[in-house]
Amino acid sequence: MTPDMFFLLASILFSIGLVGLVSRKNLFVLYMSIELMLSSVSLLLATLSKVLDDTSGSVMALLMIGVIAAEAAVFLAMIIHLYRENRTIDSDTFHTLSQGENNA
Amino acid sequence: MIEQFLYASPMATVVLGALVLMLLANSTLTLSRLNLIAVSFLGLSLILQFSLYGDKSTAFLFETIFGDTFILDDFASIFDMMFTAGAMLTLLINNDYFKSHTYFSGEYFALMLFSLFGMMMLSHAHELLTAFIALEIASLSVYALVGYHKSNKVSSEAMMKYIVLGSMTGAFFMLGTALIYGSVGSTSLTEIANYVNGNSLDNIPMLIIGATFIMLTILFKIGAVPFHSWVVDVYHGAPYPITMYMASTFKIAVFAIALRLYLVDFAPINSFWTELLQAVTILTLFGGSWLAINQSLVKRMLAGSSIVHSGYLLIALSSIGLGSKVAAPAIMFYLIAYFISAAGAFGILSFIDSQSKRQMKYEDFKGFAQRRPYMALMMSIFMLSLAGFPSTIGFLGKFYIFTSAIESGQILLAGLGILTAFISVYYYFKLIAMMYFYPSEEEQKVFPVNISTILIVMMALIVVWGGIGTTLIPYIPGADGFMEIAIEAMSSLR
Amino acid sequence: MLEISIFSILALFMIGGSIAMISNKQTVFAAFGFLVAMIALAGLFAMLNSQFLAIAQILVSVGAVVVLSMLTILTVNAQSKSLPQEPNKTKWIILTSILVAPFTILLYKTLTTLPDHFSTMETINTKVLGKEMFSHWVLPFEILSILLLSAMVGAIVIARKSKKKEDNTTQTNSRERSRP
Amino acid sequence: MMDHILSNIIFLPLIIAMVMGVVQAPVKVLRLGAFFSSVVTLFLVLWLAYHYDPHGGMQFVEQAPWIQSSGFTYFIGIDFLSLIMLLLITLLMPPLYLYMMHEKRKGYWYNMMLLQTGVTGAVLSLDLVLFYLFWETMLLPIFIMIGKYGNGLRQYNSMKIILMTILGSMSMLFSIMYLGYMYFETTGVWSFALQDLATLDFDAQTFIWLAAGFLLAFAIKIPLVGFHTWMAPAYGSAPTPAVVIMSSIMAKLGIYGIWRFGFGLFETTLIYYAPTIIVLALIGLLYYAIRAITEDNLRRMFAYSSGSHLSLIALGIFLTNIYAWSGSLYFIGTHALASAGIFLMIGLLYKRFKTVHISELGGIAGKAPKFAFFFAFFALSIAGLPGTGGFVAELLIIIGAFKTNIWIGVFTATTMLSAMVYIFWMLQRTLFGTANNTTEFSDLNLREVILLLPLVILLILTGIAPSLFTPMFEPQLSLFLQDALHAIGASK
Amino acid sequence: MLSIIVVLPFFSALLLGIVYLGNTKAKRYTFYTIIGVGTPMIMTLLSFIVTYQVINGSDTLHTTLLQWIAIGDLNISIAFMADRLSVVMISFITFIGTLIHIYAAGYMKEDEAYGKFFAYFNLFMGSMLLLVLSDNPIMMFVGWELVGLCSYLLIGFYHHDTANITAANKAFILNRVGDFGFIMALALLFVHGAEGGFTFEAIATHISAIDPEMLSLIGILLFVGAMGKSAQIPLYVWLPDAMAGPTPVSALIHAATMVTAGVYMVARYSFIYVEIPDVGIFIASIGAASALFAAIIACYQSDIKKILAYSTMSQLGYMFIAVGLGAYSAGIFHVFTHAFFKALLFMGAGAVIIALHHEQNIFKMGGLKKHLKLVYITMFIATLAISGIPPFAGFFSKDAILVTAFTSEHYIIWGMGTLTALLTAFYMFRMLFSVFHAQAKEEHKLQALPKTMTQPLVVLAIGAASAGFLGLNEAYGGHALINTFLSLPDMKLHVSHATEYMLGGLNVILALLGMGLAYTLFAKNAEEAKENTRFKSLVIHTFYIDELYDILIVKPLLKISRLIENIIDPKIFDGFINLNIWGYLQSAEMFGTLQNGKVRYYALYILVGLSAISCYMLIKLEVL
Repeated sequence: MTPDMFFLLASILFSIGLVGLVSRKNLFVLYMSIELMLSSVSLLLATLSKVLDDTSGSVMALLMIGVIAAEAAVFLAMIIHLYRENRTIDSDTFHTLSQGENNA
Repeated sequence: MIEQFLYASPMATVVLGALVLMLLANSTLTLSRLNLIAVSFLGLSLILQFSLYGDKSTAFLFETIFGDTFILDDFASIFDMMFTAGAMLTLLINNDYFKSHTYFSGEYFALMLFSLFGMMMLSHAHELLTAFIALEIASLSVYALVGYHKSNKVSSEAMMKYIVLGSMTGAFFMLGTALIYGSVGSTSLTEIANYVNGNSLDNIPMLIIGATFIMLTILFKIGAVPFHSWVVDVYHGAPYPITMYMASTFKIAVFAIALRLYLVDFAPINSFWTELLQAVTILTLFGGSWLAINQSLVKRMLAGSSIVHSGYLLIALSSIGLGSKVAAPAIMFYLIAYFISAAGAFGILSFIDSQSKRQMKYEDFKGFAQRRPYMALMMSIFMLSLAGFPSTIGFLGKFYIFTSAIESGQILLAGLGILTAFISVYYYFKLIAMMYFYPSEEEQKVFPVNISTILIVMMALIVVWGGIGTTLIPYIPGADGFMEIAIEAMSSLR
Repeated sequence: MLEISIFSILALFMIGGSIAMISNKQTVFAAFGFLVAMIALAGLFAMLNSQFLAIAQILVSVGAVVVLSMLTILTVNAQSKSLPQEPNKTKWIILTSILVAPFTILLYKTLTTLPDHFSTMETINTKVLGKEMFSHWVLPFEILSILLLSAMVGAIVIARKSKKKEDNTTQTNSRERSRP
Repeated sequence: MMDHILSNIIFLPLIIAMVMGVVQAPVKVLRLGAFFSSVVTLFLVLWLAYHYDPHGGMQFVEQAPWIQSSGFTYFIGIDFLSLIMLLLITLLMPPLYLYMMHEKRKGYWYNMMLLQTGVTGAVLSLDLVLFYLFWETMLLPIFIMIGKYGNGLRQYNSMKIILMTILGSMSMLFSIMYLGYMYFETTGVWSFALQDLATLDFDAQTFIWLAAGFLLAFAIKIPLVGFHTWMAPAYGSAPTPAVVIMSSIMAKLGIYGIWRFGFGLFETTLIYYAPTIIVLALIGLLYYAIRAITEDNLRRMFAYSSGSHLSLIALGIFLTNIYAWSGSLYFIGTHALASAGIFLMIGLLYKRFKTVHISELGGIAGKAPKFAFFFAFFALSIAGLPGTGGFVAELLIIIGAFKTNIWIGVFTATTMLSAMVYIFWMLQRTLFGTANNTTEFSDLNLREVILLLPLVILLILTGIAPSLFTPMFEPQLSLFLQDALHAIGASK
Repeated sequence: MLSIIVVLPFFSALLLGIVYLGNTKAKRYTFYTIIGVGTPMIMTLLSFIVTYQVINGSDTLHTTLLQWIAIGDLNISIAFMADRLSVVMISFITFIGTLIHIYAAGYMKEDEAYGKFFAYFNLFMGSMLLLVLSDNPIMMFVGWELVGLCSYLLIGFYHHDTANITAANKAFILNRVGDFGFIMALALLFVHGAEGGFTFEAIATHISAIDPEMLSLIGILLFVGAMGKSAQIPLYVWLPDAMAGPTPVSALIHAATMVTAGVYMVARYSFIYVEIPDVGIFIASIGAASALFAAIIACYQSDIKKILAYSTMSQLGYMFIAVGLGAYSAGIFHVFTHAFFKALLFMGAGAVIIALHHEQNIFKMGGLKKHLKLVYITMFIATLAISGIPPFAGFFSKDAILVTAFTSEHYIIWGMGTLTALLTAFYMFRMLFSVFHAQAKEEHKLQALPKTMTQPLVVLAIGAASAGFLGLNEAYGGHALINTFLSLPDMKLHVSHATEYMLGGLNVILALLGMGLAYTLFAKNAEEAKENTRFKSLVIHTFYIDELYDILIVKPLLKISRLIENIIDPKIFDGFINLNIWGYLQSAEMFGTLQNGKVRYYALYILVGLSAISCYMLIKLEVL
């Protein structure tokens, strides 16, 4: 078992997160993609911690979990709010701020 | 030890204020009262910062406990003061706005103070994770603030965009941190600086890539093209006080960490980014002016133009990479200049909104000079400053930026900068034209003397004084004073 | 060998879960995919000898975050008809995957410049972690609490039902109102 | 008052305007204040001219640090060039204010006072940044004057003039910054003072680019052909006082700039541009004149006329001999007076007829002989009739042109013809013949005669006794020329 | 003294002008008359004194009024010089001018703008004297231009009629075309030959330093100036139209001032033309062509003033033949004599016109012999003089010119001149007979003529009859007083008396022939020429020269102007600017469409940026 595998995994996870973020309209998926990206950084940090023989990485990974939680709170609150106001979780329906709409 | 506490006191005051306001949020106090409380906390903090400015016997706060995560230098102090002042201005100028818009509640002030705390932390952070968390504090609070007008679709939409995109790019900051950690074995900026100095540019690719990812986050936050698309929408959707806060204060906060990173820690490898930054700068300059030029809402125009201003700052940033001496103070000065001018412009817009409850389009400004001659005069001053017209502080800002570009041999960038500055004249002057060139159907209105208007007047005076001011009047820093501050801040950054 | 196979299984779960997450139309299924990925991540942490991290991951990410998400999903109770219509989803995924590829390669290639073996390090248990955290990481830890606090306030503000609906000026531009 | 006389001259109008603005002066007080400021500055300038030593160099110099961190200085002084410009400005202001006496809109007065400060400052600045500041400052009042008080497509035209001139000034700013930085790099000190920057020495290519920055600004301001499309619309839309300042002072500032900064900084490089500019100027001379023939709007017609003559002046500068130079300098003065006169006349015409279109006029001479006399006089002085100063200047430039090259001379001499055609045809259709309207036309009243008389007298005086005026600038001009020729010769 | 002669009329013009403008409605007939007519009288007196001084005393008088300009080598003073040439000029200019002033006081009596008229008139005199007396080319040019201006003002005196103003414009602009040549010549002269100063005397002494080719160019350009002022082909078209002004104006322009300036100028620059005889021949040819051309046209005109105008042009042609061939004195002599009879003719014509209530068509007059006896007699004398019938003035001066042409072996020029002499007699008598002899078509109610209008005619008639004797040459028993007095660098030609008599005889015969022809055709019953042949119609329409000018110059200018207005300015220059703006706005538009409001797309842009940065790093860091 080499760190490379972990690295590969972390890279792929981060990329998957990005892909999900860009290609999906569902706000939940967006949210989870971001969580996935952050989690993959966590994984990366933990791996690095082990590779470098340094505890800091793990601590950072731990703190990252806290950050993830904080983001989750705001994000979920936002989804609830948006759903309540607009009855949809489709990110594409929110486009009243586009250039075209404001320069009629 | 006591003095350590003293050094911590400004930030502690802010946090304390945030907590107090959070607790008072549901009390029966009116918004004006809460505003007063928030401002008094900020004022206290500002006074503490002033009194502590300059005499730093220690470099790091609680070094025994915190290690080198919290740096104490003039650079950070000056940024602190700017943030605090920015927050105070935002709160005071928008006092009317809060009163006239019912959706504000007590938590608003708590969030403002939280985000301010995050920014201050950001300027003091000497460790990447701390910086990240600080940035997150600032960002999360601002996310909530942007969506504060909840019954408004636009506001919610802006918040959604900001959260999604902000979190997305925030992840890159952390990714970069992880890579740097992997490369250096520590996230302390001291260690990183040592590591960078000890290695040549060729054998630290991982650190460079990590730093680039961090830069990506920063580019996003300042709205550089192609990470710019949120700017116009979010500025538009957010309530005026928040837009003002973001445009003036938050943007500076991002530069606080950016300058610390790229001026000190990554200084030896800065040249790596030159071409990248140049490309981004060119895109930003043009993209920004493209966005600004055909907006009909003034707020969106200002948002677009703020992208252009980021472009100017990027010019200086890439000049730093090429070894320009004047670039760093130039950035600092420009930040001050832009801070005052943009805050003033948004302040007037918010004032108008609080009076008449409307988003101002260009057309709505027709006859404004006749209805409100003083407001129009001040708006013109801010517009001129943003356009870089001489005799305003904005001109000097641009002057320094372009000089730095010339110094570093980036003639093309300087030329493009001047070209976009020229284009910007169009959309700024268009507003002046709207205000002055059309008659008004209504009579002249009384100039309301209250805290908001007085502050706007003062800022207009500072804009002019900062452009032509000399040492004629002592203690009121003219251009020289601001430049001294900028140089001092930069020189402490070691 | 065992480690590799465990890793493979976990990695498979993770990637599978993530892919399920980004490709599933149904939000709930996506969330399950995410849940699987998160649990697998905890497993991976454990494999990295970071027990506390694994536990924390289970507790916070899985126990709190994902469950909260599930709850939210249920609250929102999005019916399949109210879910976003994404006919071009696959195209988008392919497009973005192509765009993301250089980044992934870059990331992976850079990371592989690091030593390709793990150091034989002691297990990062709670004690080690705690000691480290309160010796070097006090400040981030402290301000993390402020982050959580502000996030909480923010979340409350955002999620709270708006009091009144009348103040809708920023959106509308009604001409009747007085000029500024 | 006399210790900082130049500063007083520059800032007096501004200060009065600011005081008036702060105390919310009613318009009656305001216009008295404005008139007072113009008269006081006129006397100050006359005092200055009296004490001015035509053989001395830069005089009445004031230098004070301004923004020290970047070496901007408040550096003003006066020499023959600035003196002439300054005299023109201050001479024109009182008649202008007299002209405006019945104006009730306050903004008019504020803008005019700001404008006076702007142009005066630009003329006296010896620090490039200071110059740039005034150079831009004088645009603002013009912007407002055209856009707010103008007529026709005023908003569009106002924007057009602002954008085009700022394009020029931006390019100039670039060159200024480059020069300043280079000085810093060479000496380690920041300075933007003209005489400091003049010591810089670059390779020819750099100089060519830097000079281009300046020349673009000046070419747009003059305007040379190709940079001129702002001119006619702006002149056509602007209210009379603004037009007078634009044609009499601001356009000349382009010429002044070439002289002061072009020859001050890049003598040798200007040779590189000389052929281009000479050709442009010669084209402009005829182009504008021909364009003016069919123009129906009087303001626009004289805008083109102005362009034609300014091309001639610009041509004179690039011929670098004493005749052409003195001619150009002389022309700056006389053309300023004449064009101020004619635009004032057009303003008076507009007040009476509410039109400036030739096709709607006619037969004025029958109704108002005095008006017709003044109108015709100014029109003829613009055409360079002997006996008015314009002739002296044209003669000198033509001689200078022939001195340089016979073909340039031939084209330059066409100025004798070009102006005649449109001016006489215009006179025919406005003053003479039968009226195309039924408007009652009152002749000039005493106030109007008084405001016009100084211009007439000066124009005649400059025409019949140029020797009264030439000693004011001749000694220094020849020295300046020798320096320039020396530098040019050295570079060859 | 000299200064006063020049400056006085300017002052009186200024005075008259101010008084007139002060109150245009007021009638100040006496005041205007005293100032207006008194000034030329004083000038006449003074110029006679000056002439006397020159005749008896030193060769030339110099006065410097003030220094005009001193830049580099250009040191010009407003200075006056009275040499023999100029005193001859000023004496007859002031003398005849005064007579015309007196005449005008009667002619213009009823006019509302009487004061203005005299202001212009005095200005005209002053300008002409400045032209004649100035001691340097620049001041001469100033006078030259002012003369043009005054002619503009006077031709357009009746400014309510657009046609008059058009005529004035035409006069001034064509003059200005001439000035264009003049100023170029001056500039070249200055640039190449001003080492010793820029007065006539200084230039004359340094003339040899100038390269002959350059000198020829200068000579030709100077002559272009003369062409404009003296109405030679091709710049003559203003002259007939200039009749739009009041008749005294025509008299002044055609007799004493303005048109003769060209001849004077060539004589003044004789030191140049002596060096370049080829150019002289060119001048003479132009003169001859003009003379013949104008004479042909005059034969078919029916407007009395136009006939006189063309006759002036024709006579000017003679003068140019003379000065072109180097017989400067002969030219000036003809100027001198011509001044008398032409002034007389015009004033007579004016008298007729006034008497007939502004009727100018000769074929509508007729039979005035009895009614206007004095006018008839004086005009008859003038006609005889112009036709070259001895002993009247015209014969001697014209004869001198033709003799020169003949003996210098330019037979074509001589032939044209002689033919012109025949035609001159014909058309002049045609006019005379039509007006005074022919049967009246209708009954005329004549207006009485004031004495101020008739008495100057008598004075002039005496002059016209006797002025020729001043230049009587040896062949006719005189001593060529004027020629010797002028002492111009004339070409020395040896002429036998036989030749002179032969040529003189020929002239007289031809003149009588023309007279006879005119008598048979017009003395009884004058009929207006009909356009029944192509030639006639061509001549009556003055060879369509005006139309030619219109097509060749005026129309193209207007076309170019409109082209600039409609195409070049808006489409090319503004077009270029607008194209840039359009392009910029278009790209802004396109960039704006990226801003479509959908967060997915925004994320996509970020991803694209990330991807690009990644690629950049992949390449730059060579991690692959």
